[in-house]
Amino acid sequence: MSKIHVTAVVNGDSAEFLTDPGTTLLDALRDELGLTGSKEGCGSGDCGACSVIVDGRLVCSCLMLAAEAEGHRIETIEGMAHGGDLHPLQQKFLEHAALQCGFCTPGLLVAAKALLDNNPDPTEEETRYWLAGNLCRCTGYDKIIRAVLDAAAVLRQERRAA
Amino acid sequence: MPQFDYVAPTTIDDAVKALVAQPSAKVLAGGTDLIVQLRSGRARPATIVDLKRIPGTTGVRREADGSFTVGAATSGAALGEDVALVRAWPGVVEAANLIGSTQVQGRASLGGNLCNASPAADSVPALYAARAVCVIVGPSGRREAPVETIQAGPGRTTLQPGELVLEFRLPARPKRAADAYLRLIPRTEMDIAVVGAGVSLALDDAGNITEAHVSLGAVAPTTLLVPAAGAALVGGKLTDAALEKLDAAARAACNPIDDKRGTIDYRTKIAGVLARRAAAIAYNRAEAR
Amino acid sequence: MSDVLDRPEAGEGEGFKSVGTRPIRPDGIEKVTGRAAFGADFAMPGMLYGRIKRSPHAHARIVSVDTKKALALPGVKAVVSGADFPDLADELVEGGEAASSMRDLAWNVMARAKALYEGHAVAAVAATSPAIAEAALDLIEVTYEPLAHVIDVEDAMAPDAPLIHDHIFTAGLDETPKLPSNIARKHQFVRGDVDGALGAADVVFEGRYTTKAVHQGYIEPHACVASMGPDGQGQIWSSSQGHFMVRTYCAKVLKLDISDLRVTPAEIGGGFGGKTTVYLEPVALLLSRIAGAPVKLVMSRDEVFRATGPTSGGVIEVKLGAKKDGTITAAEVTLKFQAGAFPGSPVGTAAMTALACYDIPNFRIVGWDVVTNSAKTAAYRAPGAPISAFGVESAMDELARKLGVDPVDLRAKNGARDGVRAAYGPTFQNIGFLESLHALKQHPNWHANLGPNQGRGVAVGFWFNVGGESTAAVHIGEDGTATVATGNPDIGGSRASMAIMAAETLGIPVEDVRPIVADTASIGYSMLTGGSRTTFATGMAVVRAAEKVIENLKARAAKIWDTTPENVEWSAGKAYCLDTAKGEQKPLTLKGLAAQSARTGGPISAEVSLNAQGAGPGFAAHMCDVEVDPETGHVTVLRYTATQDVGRAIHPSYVEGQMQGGAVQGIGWALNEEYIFDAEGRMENAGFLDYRVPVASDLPMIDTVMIEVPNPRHPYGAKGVGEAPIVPPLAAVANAVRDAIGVRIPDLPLSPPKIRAAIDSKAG
Amino acid sequence: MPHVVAMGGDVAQFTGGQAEFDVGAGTVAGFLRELEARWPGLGDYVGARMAIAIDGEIFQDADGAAIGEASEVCLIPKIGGG
Repeated sequence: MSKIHVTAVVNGDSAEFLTDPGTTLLDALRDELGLTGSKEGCGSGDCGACSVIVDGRLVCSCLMLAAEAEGHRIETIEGMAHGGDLHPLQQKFLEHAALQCGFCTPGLLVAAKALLDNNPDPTEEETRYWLAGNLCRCTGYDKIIRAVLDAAAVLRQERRAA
Repeated sequence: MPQFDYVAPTTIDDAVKALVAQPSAKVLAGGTDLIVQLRSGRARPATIVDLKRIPGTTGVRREADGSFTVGAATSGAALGEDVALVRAWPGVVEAANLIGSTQVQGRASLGGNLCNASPAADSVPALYAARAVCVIVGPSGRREAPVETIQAGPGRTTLQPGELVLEFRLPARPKRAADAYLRLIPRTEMDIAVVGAGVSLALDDAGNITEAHVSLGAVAPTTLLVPAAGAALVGGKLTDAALEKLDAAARAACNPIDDKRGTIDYRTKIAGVLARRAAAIAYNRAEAR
Repeated sequence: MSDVLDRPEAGEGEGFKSVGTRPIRPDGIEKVTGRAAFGADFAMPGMLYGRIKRSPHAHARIVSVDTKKALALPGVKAVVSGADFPDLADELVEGGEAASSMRDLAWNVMARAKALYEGHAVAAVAATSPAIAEAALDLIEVTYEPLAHVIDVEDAMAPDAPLIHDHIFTAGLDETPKLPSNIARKHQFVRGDVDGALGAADVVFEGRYTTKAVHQGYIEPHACVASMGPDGQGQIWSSSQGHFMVRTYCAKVLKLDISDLRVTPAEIGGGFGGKTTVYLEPVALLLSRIAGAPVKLVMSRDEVFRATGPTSGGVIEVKLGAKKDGTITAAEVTLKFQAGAFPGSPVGTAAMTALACYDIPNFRIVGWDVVTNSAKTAAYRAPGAPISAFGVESAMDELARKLGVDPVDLRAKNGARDGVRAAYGPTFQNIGFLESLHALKQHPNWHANLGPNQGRGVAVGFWFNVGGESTAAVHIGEDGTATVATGNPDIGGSRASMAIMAAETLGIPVEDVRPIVADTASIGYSMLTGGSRTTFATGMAVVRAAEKVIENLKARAAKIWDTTPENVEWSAGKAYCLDTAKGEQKPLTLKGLAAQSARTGGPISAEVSLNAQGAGPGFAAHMCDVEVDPETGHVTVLRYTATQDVGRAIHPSYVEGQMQGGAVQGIGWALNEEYIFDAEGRMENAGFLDYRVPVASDLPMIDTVMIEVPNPRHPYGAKGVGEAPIVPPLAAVANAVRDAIGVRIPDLPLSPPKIRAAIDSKAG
Repeated sequence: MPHVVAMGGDVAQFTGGQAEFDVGAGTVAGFLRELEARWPGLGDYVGARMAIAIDGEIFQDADGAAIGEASEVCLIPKIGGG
């Protein structure tokens, strides 16, 4: 079982690492690249805490082998804010108190970004179903849904302005 | 996770060679079942063969005759984005799009869902009802087989050593035809189907049902195609009487188990309920065309 | 929508500037950018990776543990089993959510002689890579002699049940029995003549209800890194509800001196009571001591389900007697709770809370604490109260139907109010139960019309809330900004409430206050974050420390003005000179005083340790509307309304968040969550796929109404708010389903097969 | 004299079933000493395992708390939480 050399684009920068065939993308991000913002809550794709975006698609990084990342574009929570400027989703999560413990928050933010990238004006129901793969045990989801819908409105305004 | 080799061949021949070379090898499409099994130790292959770099294994093609060819490793999300496929086979797409979360949708595929051979696989009943055909490649070349010939039992398929499912063919649709898939889960998302039902219908101009195929998931060791249930619908409109016959035929076909997800009695009753509801949706879709 | 009743807006009424406002939490940016470090995010140079071998049997004698082969595997640096841990006396120690027997705790951490549940730790390894540690587990040879097991609570109480411990003789009986049994303790709360009153009642309703074991379901699995040098000095980095608890328990389990252990809290990814004890830390510490290198232990989700938490499955028998006019004259409640492998189910608090919402003259509440071959139960949000409330509030619903009265009116008529002596002893003061109840009827949702197959349910709940020991330090920087250090992990936004209370007291903007959670060597002892105590008790310590700082600041100003501190007034962040002899003096700001601190006596800071008394109890009233699919039995929650007496909301957003989160955990408990065991006593659904916690699409918005009846024993009127909201939902949902389908299902969870079967049975 | 009511059934094991009695003490510490003297083991047990409600208000681990001449003292199991 020799190590596999992987080259990918992570948060816009080229990244290279060596991985065992059995290493998941999540473990490679956390242990090889030091990007610990993506969390492991279940390791079976049932909680969404490890959500990342690969070539524009939302996936669970615990359900993808690191070796599969070769040549792909990966976005994680660490790439969401631009320097000191928070993404509107991050800002609205703070304003709405949409996090309590904060453990599911990175995965929820990444999943919500994938939603708004695809659908700038989701309904509450669309938002709830899109985020059904992201478990939050603290908030009851209420403030999370409000924050996402509010951020969507802000992004629509920014687009109109631009 | 147990140790194994990972190969990502770019040709069918190399993929088949890799499978032949290592009898315990497993094919990786979306990985949403396989990687969970690898982590839990339920699957201990010496080699993982990643299909996705082989041309044709991902993507949807509309053929000249109106039929569709769907790469076995195409993600559910990609299926949902193919407008023509969604219009022709709304039930197949909605079934594929019920597999797991949005995240799982980004990876899970029809090929993986079929070959994982779970009796509760969501997309499989819809593929049965659609009379889909698999294109299989292996050491002895390429063959086609009706989708319902693949599952042999929970976790077992009829694929021969070295064989893999490359793509699916979905037939062209008559003018007034549609399909639908429904499943019952305790929550609204994220669960394995307690029961699933797929229905595909074709109507004549008067709205009489000329062709009907009904399939059920999670009520037997494999997905079921239920000809008697289809026959119950053919010949007239979707009357209450026809729906009652459908309900009875669906229940009669059930051979479920009691487990943590449902009881024999419950699964049997729900099979009838979902068959009726799916038939109604498919009929309304067809009529609207 | 979210309402606040009876609360003046910030700046009005009591004239607060910060209390009652909704600033962005101080640790927010770290948590939305992925920078916050949780338990598994910490690593050290030369760190080893640990794994734990767990019993596949629900009950088995451990004949032998052979670690030779595992030790021989290259890369394996240490292997431990029960024999490597000291034997402890049966000593009760405070530290967790309640006093625990250190012998039981140590045995739970690592099995010896017998494995008492599937998933019970029997050995552990540390190796240079996770893969090697994994491989080493398979090389540890454990020989078991399987024994008959028992998990159901009533089966375990049977005289012929398999005996789990031979040293348990039922406590709480008038005389201790001669024979050991699985019944660890009887709790009893009695007042008046219950049998006479039941006999004299116009209407009597009797019901029997059951709940299944459920898990706290925090998304972050337990994780820690431990390092112990040859000098016996140990350090632990872990996520828990109390790093002082981790220190106390590790010192006890490994017989170490408290002063030799330093525990640094990681951010905690949810706990809900489930992280009020230790599982991994003592094992990691022992592995580290043997291997001579730091050791990291992280649980898988499967391990979390099999080996941690849950709370009890229980049986609740309720008998209510009332007059025709709806006055409840008598109540009899019997509770039987699974404790798991060791005594200590929450049946005691379940018994004490069972009737706490009501003023009932005659009652008998009996609780039985029963050991079973399942993971030792851990605290879960208002431990025990949701279970007894499910029974009592379901029975109240049936009693209201029998009497033909409105369920809210029945509860109000018999409801607790100031001056009422609670069933568990003390007399209520400054409680807002009736206000919370009436708020339901004032809410728009009360007037929403119900369609076919829809139903409405109401239920109420109580939680004591506690105070206890806390420490806080306030340090003023040279620029006049403040650092607030406490010893309580921030599990749901407590940094924000600490900053608000410090800012309010000092009279400075909340943005000028930086709250931190200090390690066990850097701040005085603090009880863990639990029991809804942190904002109340630790908040009290923060306010007292800030007040000490103000006294200090007044003395500094007096020095500068050459007057006495009595002549200095502190107001809105400034010192004012009242000494007319000194003429007109410009007020001195905190910034100004801080800048001159060196000349006026050095750094300005204060630390306060206290044991907070006077916690105010919490009352919640919930209303749930559901629709049931009559063919499938699937339940949809249409509307959910939660009202609660929250004392004064320090940061209203996080108070609402507690109410909404508690309600949704309760909805999951009612509808889908349960531990499922096979015939061998092995858990069949140890993952989030089949242990079904609510997902976003299962729910509507959770409407909240905060009732503010301030607690006079807290400087800003705070009461605990975290636990009461999980108490009513089980019955609120069950009562709504009963209303929708016309038949009562007394057994949780209300899964679709159960509901369809109930509908069919009604149809006959 | 302060009147004591014991809840929960634990105290009865020490007092031989007696759940209500009067005491003389003026503080919790003195109260615990008096219990220990009258029923050996009970003072320590109450100190370690029980909370004390004085005139309705719960005190946990509060030896200094005052007990008035006419106070009602209620002994209840200690309360934790999640």
